[in-house]
Amino acid sequence: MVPTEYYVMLSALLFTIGVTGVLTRRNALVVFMSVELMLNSANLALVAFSRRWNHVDGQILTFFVITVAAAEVAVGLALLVGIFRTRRTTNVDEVNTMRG
Amino acid sequence: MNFLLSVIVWLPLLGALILLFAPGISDHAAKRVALIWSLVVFAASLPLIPGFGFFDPSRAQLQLIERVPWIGAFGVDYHLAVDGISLWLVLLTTFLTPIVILSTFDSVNTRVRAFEAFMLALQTGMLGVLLAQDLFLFYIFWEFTLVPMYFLIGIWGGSRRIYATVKFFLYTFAASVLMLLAIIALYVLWGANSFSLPDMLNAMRTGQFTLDQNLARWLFLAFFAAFAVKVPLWPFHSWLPDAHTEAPTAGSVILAGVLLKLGGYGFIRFNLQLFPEASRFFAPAIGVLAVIGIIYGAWIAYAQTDIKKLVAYSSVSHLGFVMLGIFALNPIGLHGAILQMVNHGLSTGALFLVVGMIYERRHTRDINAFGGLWKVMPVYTFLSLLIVMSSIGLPALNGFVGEATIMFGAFSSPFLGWEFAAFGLLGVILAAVYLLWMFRRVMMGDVTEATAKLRDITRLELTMLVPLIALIILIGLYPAPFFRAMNESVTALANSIGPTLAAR
Amino acid sequence: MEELLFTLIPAIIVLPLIGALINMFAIRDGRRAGLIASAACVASFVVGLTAFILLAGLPHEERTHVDVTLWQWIDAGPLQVPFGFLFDPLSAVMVLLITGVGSLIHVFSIGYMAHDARPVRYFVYLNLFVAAMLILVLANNYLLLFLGWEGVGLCSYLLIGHSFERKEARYASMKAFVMNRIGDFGLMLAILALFQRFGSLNYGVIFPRAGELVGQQIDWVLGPTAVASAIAFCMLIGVTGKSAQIPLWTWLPDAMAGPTPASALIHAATMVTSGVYLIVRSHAIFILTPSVSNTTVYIGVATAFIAASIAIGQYDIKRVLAFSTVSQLGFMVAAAGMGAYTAAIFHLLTHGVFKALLFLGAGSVIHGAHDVQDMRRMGGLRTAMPATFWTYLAGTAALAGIFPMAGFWSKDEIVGSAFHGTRFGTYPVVGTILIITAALTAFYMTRQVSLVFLGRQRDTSYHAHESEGIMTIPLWILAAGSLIVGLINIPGFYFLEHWLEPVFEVAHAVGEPLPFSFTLAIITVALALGAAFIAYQVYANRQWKKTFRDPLTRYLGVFFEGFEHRWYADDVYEAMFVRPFKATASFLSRIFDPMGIDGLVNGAARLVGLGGRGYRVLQTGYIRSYTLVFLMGVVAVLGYFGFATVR
Amino acid sequence: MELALFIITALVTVGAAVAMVLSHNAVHSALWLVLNFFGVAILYLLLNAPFLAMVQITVYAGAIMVLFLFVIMLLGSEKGQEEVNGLPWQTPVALVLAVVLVSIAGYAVFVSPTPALATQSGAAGTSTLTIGAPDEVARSLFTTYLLPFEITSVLLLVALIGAVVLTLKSREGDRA
Repeated sequence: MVPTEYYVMLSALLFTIGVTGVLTRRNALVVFMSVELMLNSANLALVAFSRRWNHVDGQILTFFVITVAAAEVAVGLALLVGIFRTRRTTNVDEVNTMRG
Repeated sequence: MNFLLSVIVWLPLLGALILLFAPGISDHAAKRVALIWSLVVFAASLPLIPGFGFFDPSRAQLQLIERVPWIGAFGVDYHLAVDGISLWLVLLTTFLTPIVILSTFDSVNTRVRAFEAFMLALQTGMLGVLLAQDLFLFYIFWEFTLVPMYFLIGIWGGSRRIYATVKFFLYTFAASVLMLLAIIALYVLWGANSFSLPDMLNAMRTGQFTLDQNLARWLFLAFFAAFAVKVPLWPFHSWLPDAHTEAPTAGSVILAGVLLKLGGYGFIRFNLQLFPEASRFFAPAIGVLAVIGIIYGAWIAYAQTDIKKLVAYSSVSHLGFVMLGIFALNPIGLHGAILQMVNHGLSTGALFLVVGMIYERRHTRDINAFGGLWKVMPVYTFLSLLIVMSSIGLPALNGFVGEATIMFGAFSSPFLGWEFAAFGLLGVILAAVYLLWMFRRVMMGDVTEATAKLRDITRLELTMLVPLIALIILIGLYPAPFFRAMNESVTALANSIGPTLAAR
Repeated sequence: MEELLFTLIPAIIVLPLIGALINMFAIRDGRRAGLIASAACVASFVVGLTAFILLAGLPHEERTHVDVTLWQWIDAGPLQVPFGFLFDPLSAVMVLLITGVGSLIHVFSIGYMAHDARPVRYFVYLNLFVAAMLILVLANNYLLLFLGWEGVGLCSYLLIGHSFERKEARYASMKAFVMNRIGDFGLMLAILALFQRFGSLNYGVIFPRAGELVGQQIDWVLGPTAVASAIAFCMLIGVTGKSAQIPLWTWLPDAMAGPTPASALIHAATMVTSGVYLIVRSHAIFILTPSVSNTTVYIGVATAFIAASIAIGQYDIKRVLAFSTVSQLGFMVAAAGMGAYTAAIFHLLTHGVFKALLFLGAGSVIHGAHDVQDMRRMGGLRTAMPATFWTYLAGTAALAGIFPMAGFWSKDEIVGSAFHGTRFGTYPVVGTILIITAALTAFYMTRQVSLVFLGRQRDTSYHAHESEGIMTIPLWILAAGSLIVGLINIPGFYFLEHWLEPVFEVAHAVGEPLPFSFTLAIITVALALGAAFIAYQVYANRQWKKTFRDPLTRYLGVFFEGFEHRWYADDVYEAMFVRPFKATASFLSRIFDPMGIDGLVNGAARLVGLGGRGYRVLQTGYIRSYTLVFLMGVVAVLGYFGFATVR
Repeated sequence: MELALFIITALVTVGAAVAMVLSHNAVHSALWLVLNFFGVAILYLLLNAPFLAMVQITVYAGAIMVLFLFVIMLLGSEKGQEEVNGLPWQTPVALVLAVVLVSIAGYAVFVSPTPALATQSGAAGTSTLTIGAPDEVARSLFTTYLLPFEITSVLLLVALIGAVVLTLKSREGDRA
């Protein structure tokens, strides 16, 4: 019986990797994947606690998170395609017209 | 419960809406509709004059009360009433607006419908401020009056109108936000879930609602900020010259005629009634500011080359007198202050009309561009001489009656004293200096080729000035009925503030 | 009979008003306007005369009770001011002077103003002036007096500025009004103080209770001073403003820019005497303060002497008369200050008549000499204008105080009271200065007559002609008047003294009439004749060119220069008051207001702007920098909760 | 034994994640992510959540990653196009923050005496085996969580339409 702390620690680790991915990489797709990774780490923590409290709700929530993530990826990628069409690049830094 | 006051307040706004949205009104027709509408409002307000039975001058309390719960949750009522203090100002508003609209007949010809609509909306705002007895309702009307004025100056103004109108709006708005804070504070402290001023005053009088001294003073200062900017009291006056020089003639007349009086009225209605102790405490300080305003305004007016700026600074000086009258805190001072507010509305309103007329003819406000008008436009000059004399405060005209009463009040007030009256009187001398200087530069002198072919006053312009001048002379020679109408309310108010006349 | 009097009094004032209104709205033609105006004034004189007779009919003590209130003027709580009139002996006498001399001047003006650009407007102002002066004299309370007081100020402004094409007329009118206003400042302060002390402004209330003021003190920056002195002093400021005494006198000589008949009415007979009337009317207060009364005397004497000295150095015919008026007013103010109230009023009446005569005479000369005013270009006009010459001579004799004429009696009485002494004691020094001034008066008047009428006509570019009948008749009437008026207070009968007694009984200020001293009379007449003879020798039979230097410059040198430039009073005032005022005004309006106060407001606005620009830096446009900020937020929150809960 | 399996999978998962972030080629990072998802699926199994493990593999690894690969190929951005770097100072700051974040998490999980987790090690109840089973998940899904379930279906529909509309519009732009 692996203690839940390990899972939570693992999830935090994965989450942090995801965050660094979002912050450092300039390729929009990789950023997107890092976001997916962060979501996944959250799911992991949820399931860990679901087992810990012996309650199915955690898993139900994870289930919903997955569906939402799917929807998000669909729209996100469509946007990326849209941007690529007009900007000819997927590099996040080149898209900075919204300057203050 | 009759609905006279509500009719008077909301009729103009109805007219404004009609003007805006009714299809197929030409510019020409819009002016006529607006004029007739404002005359109807004036007719509706006539019953207020004592002797018509509606307003009983012998009672000091609020009359013609209309009170309907509005926002139940906060206890905000739609509460209108009139008494001696606000009576003449209401009548001044309804009396001046038709004249102002008349003045737009040949001076405003772009987007006329919007202009007249804003003017009528402004009238509703002003009447609302004067009649509202509920602090919340008062605040709404108070802020509402800013909006039409903002557009009137902003759209139809002169070259630097944007700067002037934004400054006007923000300056007044920032100050009145402080007042809102004070209103909310009062509401919370009182805890009776009501914003009604009369009930609050009764509670204070009967001891249910007591404010500790320091807090009362801070609240007084909050109200003071809002009204001092509006009056304008000396250090807060810098928006007025810009607003006046950039405003169209009609805008200037209504701004000087009524809008500035809301500040003075506010002082009497709120500062003096709600915080008597604080009023007594701050009276000398405000008196000093008022006197500085009188002399400072007059002194600067002398150095102006733009006529409208000169008249604007003269307003600062004249309203310094009103403040002196208010903070004499005795019946005579208050009588003088209220009457002087009406007088200033008439004289300075007429002065702006006169200035507007020569602006329409020469499209310049520079004093050096004129000269010898007395020969070219004799009737016009005679009327403007009368108006200038009334502004100077020549006896037998309205200016003197107001200023003399204020001086008597200030002299014998325990809070001010003879020094204030003495320095105030200096202002009277300076008034003569700068106004006569302007009169000489514009009216006397030899006719330049530019002023040679100016046509004399037209019938339309005459119909604008004659009612004002008639009142200027009437109040000058026979002000007693005006005083008697406000006698009871003012005396009751003065007694509530504390020791009135200095011990003889 | 009482009710008849009550209706007559308002009529006196209403008649000129009606004349003014008719002219203002209905009349276009100058001559017709003149006739209406004169008719109105004469009617007012007739009504005044009948009222005077009716008043004389009343028993002695009832003469001060004729008080009629038309309506309640100001009714502001404790401040109750009626619009009411008081017709007592003092105001009756003043009414007669105003309407009498006024009517003659109106008639004279018809001729004089015949070819003026705007005669109708002139007659409207003249009628308004008479009405305002009557209000001033007939008012039964100080505030209504103040109304008349400023009303005459306004009319003098309008009349001086009548021909505003001329630059000096425009400036003189404003100068006159502003200086009067400075005087009114003082009077208004006194009125305010009176109200605070007595709760009312009616003469009937104040004078009987004037005694209460004794001992009341106010302390202010200059230490405790008696209330009565403060009030009296403020009134004195008003008097110096209106009656052109030092220091507020420089407006009167410039006021000569107005039409001559107007100057005759305003700046000789009526308006300028209102200051003296005020002191005599408020004698109940002046009696309580010997200190302020003495100051009044010294101001009067100083003004008399200085003005007389300046008159010697003037070349403009009207300016000489203007300074002579200032000097004679000095006599009256000194007399009133000494407490010799009847002497002051007596001189006021006689001066009103002969000074009006002199002014109208000067008007006739100017009219005849085609608007030439410089005496150096005149000379030898007695042949061309005999009527004007003889009437002018009568006026000069009266002014110089030669025996039979009115001036002798009134001036002698003033000098007599100075030596004989009044309630405040004797004033020997003042008396001698007055005698010297009288001699100076004789000197400059004879100088004027000889320069204008005697010798040969120096500037022959114009052909002088006598004025027509409508102008000379008033001159003859006034010349007769300047002889008869002297009799109204002739020693032995003292009609005026007895007539005014009821007015002074209220404050028990009735002094016994002054015994006539022959020695004093002989000295004054001798000195006057001597001075006249010297002037005649110096000026009469010399043949000068047009632009001659006044012979006196050799004897007096720099003094004469000083006299000619009015002791440099104007330049001093200009430097001390006018220029600093203008400088401060431009400083305030160009620097202080825009930078100072407006600066604060705009500064605040600019500050907000700067703040805004500061924040813009954070909006870099890079999405990643925003996510970085998110992360920082997350870390901060977690950190806080993580550690805070632990402690 | 179970612990060993956990450690291995954890290491694989973390490694895959790091590789995903570091690899220059987008396709490689996608594949690493797929490996990561598998790792997580195994962990779900360890946590008695078999249904979720299957869903993870089918939805995440299957559907989403395929979509990713498809888009990468479509946009042709597998080659490293990293030359434009607007914020050079961002990476070190991000790393520092990441370390801070991990340390906080570690502190919170292990060090701080939060009562909830402390008692966990004791009561490792045996009955936990069944909660992850599909019937258990389905029962609660269609009873207590019926409404959210329906809403997510609507959400998916919206996302579907959105994706189509977005890409459709951009194609027209292309034709001009």
